[in-house]
Amino acid sequence: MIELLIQSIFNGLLMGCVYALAAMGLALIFGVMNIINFAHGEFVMLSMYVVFVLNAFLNLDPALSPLLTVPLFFIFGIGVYYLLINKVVTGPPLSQIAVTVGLLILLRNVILALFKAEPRGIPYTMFTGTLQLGSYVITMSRLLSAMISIISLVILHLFLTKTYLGIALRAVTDDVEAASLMGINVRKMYAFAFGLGSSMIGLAGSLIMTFQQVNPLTGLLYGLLSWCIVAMAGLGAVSGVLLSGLILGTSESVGLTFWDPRAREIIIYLIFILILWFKPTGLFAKR
Amino acid sequence: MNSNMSGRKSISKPALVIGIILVIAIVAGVTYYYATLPPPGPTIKEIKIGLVEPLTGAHAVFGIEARQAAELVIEHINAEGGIKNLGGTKLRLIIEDSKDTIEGAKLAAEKLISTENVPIIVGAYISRHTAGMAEVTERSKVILVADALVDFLSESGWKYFFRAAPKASIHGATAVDFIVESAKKKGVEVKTIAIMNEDSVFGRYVALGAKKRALDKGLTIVAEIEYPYDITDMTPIVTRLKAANPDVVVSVPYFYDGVLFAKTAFEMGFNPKFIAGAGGCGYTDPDSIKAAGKAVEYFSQTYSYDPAKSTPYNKKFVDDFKNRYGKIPTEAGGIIVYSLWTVKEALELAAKLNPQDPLNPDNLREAFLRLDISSGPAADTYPSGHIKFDVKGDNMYAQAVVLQVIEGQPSLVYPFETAQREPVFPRP
Amino acid sequence: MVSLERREIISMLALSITFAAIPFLLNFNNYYIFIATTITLLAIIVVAWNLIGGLAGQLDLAAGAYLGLGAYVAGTLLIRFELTPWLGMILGGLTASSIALLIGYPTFRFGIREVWYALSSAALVPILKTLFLLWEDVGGPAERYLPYYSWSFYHLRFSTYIVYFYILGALLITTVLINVLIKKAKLGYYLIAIRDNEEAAEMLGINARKYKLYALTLYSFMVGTVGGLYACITGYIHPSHFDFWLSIQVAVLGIVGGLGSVAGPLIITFILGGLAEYLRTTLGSYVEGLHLIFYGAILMLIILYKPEGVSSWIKTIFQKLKTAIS
Amino acid sequence: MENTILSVRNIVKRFGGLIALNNVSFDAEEGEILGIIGPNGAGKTTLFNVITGFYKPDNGKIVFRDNDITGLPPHKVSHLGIARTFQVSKPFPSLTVEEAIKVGAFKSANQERLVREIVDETLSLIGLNYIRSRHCSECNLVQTKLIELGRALATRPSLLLLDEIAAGLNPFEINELIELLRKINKEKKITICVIEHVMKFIMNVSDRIIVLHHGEKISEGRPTEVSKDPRVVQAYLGVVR
Repeated sequence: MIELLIQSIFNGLLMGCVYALAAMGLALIFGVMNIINFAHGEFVMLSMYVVFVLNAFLNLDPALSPLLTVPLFFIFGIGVYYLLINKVVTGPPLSQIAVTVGLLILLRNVILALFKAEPRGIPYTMFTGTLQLGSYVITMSRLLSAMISIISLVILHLFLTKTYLGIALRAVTDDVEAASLMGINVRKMYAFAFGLGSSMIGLAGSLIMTFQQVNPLTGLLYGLLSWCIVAMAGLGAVSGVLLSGLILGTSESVGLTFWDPRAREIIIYLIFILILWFKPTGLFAKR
Repeated sequence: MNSNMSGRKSISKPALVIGIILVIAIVAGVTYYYATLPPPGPTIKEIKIGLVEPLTGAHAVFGIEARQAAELVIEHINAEGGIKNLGGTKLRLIIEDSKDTIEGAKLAAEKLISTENVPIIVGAYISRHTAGMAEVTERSKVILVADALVDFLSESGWKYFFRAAPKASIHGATAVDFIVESAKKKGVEVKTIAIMNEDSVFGRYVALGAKKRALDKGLTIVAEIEYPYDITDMTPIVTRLKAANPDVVVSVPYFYDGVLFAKTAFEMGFNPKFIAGAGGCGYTDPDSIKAAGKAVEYFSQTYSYDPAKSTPYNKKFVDDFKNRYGKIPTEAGGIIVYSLWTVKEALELAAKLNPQDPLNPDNLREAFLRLDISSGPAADTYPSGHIKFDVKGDNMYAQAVVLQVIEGQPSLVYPFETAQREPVFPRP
Repeated sequence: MVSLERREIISMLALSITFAAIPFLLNFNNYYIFIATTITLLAIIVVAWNLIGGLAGQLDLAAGAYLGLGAYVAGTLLIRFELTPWLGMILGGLTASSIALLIGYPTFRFGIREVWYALSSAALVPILKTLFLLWEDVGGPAERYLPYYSWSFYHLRFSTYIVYFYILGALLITTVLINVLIKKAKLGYYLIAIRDNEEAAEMLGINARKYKLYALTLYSFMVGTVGGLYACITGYIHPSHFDFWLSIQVAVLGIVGGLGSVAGPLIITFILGGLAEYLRTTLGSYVEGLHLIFYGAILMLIILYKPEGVSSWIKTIFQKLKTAIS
Repeated sequence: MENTILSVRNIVKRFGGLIALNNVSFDAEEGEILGIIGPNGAGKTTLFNVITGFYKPDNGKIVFRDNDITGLPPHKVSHLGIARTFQVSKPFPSLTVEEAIKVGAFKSANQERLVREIVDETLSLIGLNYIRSRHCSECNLVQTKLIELGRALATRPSLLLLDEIAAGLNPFEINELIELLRKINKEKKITICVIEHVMKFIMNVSDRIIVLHHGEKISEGRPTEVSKDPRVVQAYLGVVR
């Protein structure tokens, strides 16, 4: 019993790191830049399918696919920004939401049309094997993915706090007018943030594919997860996102093991609603 | 903006008018509808058999194979001289699309009955669609021969419902029988069992069947797990199974979930003495073997039909099917074959029993109930080779076959009498 | 205090007459009437959505959830306790509203971004679906069939869709009526003010949260009620009644029809709704979810290039007609 | 002077690190026109936002007619009788001018007839009767500002906060506006606080002026006095433009 609990906590913590990475894209776009991307989860799903295709046709190992997916999604993000978001970024919130909802429907169903509803997975990756700690098993794929996630989060943190570009990004959020007075091109910043956020999704997608399958509805799960993490983290620090990721990952994994494998979204949603009721500003908000 | 006075007066007036119009319209509409219902009038020159299958939508693959098989079988029947006891009356197949929805299946049945007035309908592969259809067929006293496997269909007390195929729970039971008997054969000790299934009604009934049989055989069930068929992460489940540590696992996969389970179990080093699949599709499907590779080696799976069965008619059917459609018939096609041949036998019997009005629903029903087929095409294609209906309309001798992946090839291992080769038990 | 103008009365009458006539035009083909019934049902929800989406400017994506709740409440009460759906519908509506309040109350706080309500509502549909799948006593993976009657007003079960069609027609007209009246009342103005600029509205003494909740409660109640009827039409209840596709469809039609307009969404629903149904039954079988791709594209195009929706076009068309007649 | 209508005590408001308002206190007297001036970023608008409940102050107390309104939500503040306009105007684009005013009027009357009276009265007061059925989205800057003023007046306030209402107006329009404000102040007995950059305007219209700089009140008094105050001069010259 207790063993089962510890095992599931292990799994949860590892998942949490990857979740945090997946959510960081959103935290950057929404939390920092204040742009709504309702299709975030669908981006994750898309990146997972890209990895699947790369593997199926170029049989590229998902562990290496970030080399392609990260730049690919950077460009994709910027494209989406200029095609859709730029036009509504100053408009009423409803249009901003609606446009990305449209994107969500489109992505989800194009994928459905192309790949059908069945889950797709990757036969083998270099991240195989397991780690035996007494009676506990940790799969390498998860361990490595978790490590990579943490590393990239640290890098992002340094970027946001230490580099001129990063500081400029934050300046834009603090005060759009002031930033533009300082001669920062706000639109370009938005676009850049969108690209950066998307590229992180690209990375997350590759990592997830090393140990999970993807189906057209996967987007729902990761969308919900990411928004929940952002809500929990509140506006501000990278560390908040990581912490929230770990909390969610653990509670989800424990719930799955002891309640029901289907309860995943329910658990996350309950946490989400509780936060909205009692701490709408988030648990780890800087501001 | 507007004057209150006119407003007050007018607001009640239109409401009244609207009301009156609606009432008139409803009355007129309904009466007209009932006045124009077409009157029934059977013809005996040829016998129309209705077939309702999901020809479009997510399950089209199965529906289309069923249609192909049906067309082929009807040709065979007519080629052999139709219904001999009716002077060689030919059968005609009338196909309707269930549009992969309950409403579609209902409307299809309604159409077949009201415009074609068919005496017998075969369909509709998906159990809930079939249930929707049964509402219609029972109401208008038409025989429904189901190619859907979920148990509850035969438990709703429908009078005109028959099903030759092994229902879901039979699949579960067969899987357990296979395990227990092989274990006895090889002198392996099997005490504890874990049962897992995808959470559709079908999966659940299969699991239920397995559970019942396991308890009868005195096994202890150490874990029961349900999950959605499109699950993307099996780790929690395998973790739980490892903790429960059963001797054997009976699993009811849909398709990719099976692949994922096999791979996750392989990766996490979970290997019980045996893992048996139950329920018509999964581990030994060629696609699964391709997708999961060595992970599914020595897994087994139950099916309602075995194309490899070496009986004269089955050979003929499989060959013709392969020649015409360029593939081996599977579950969907197989069920249709013996279901339609059973229909044929029933018509012959009905003609013998009441020559004056064989197509009268109650005469047909009587014929179905008195059928006892142990030879001929129906028997040749049926796993147990024996079809006799109980009062609920299920086959008393229903049985499924078990295939096992051995050296990457699916081969028939159970029932032992007809098996192609010895099962590998336990998994090495 | 608020009342109808002559042209509104006339259009109402026209609407009801058209509805009374439709079955005759479809010459009582059960399948077509079934389609017409489902589209009418959709139309009711779209018009109701106008309250929360069109007037209050909240992108609600929970229509599927409220419909499913209504269906389950009315259906279960009928199956278990033989309670007439006429009552069940009302209870279903109330249940839907209470759930709506649960997510509306925290997310309508002053200063909380709109996106949170949109999210909670969107996620509500799949969540409830899974929840009812897991909740064996009421839901579960198996369909639960309503008692079958070929003709019973008490059980609201009929072997033909015509009756359902007329009931829905009547409901649609009531919904339109309610909508038109609210638009002219204080509530209507307040909601529009909130949609246009919540801060300004607050400063004019409008308790934005309160009025948004009014709109939400009303809307979810209507959808829940229709849900009860929906259970009787399909003849069974199943978690698949929690249909995200419905939510999407409703929002898209509402936006494309024109936020705040009643005629726009209504007409668009019958055009696009029919088209989508056609796509689903024909091409839908070759390309899964094609109709949805089509909806997603339309939504983006409209928002980007015609945010006020097509209601303006419809207006001009009607003016042209008027001038042509007179 | 006579009785105080609004008293602001030691208000402190921080945004993350920087302090927008530092211990600001002042009184507004019944029936006066109080001017609030100060260079960019002095915290004038923040002050209004704190008073009307858009921001919660980190410290301090705001009393309006003996009720503590510190941190009350805007709609409550409005119901107590405070109305305001916004620096960056916040129109109702999808309503007509008449309807926009109506939204305000609903608060102060519940019968259709009374509402319509208030609307007509307000429209003629701000002189927009000729475009009453035009859409707000089609109105120019001046009209938009007047509509916002009208909306506010229609709520029948006893205190009116105007945030840079004269910005972008030409001298002629400014004079008209001054007349209008005087009229509102005298006839309707409405106390007015105005934030303004345009010196001519503020010096003309206000009875009293307070000066904010870097979130602190550095001077208070009659226009003539304030304009001579060295700290004020320093503050304005200090800002290199």
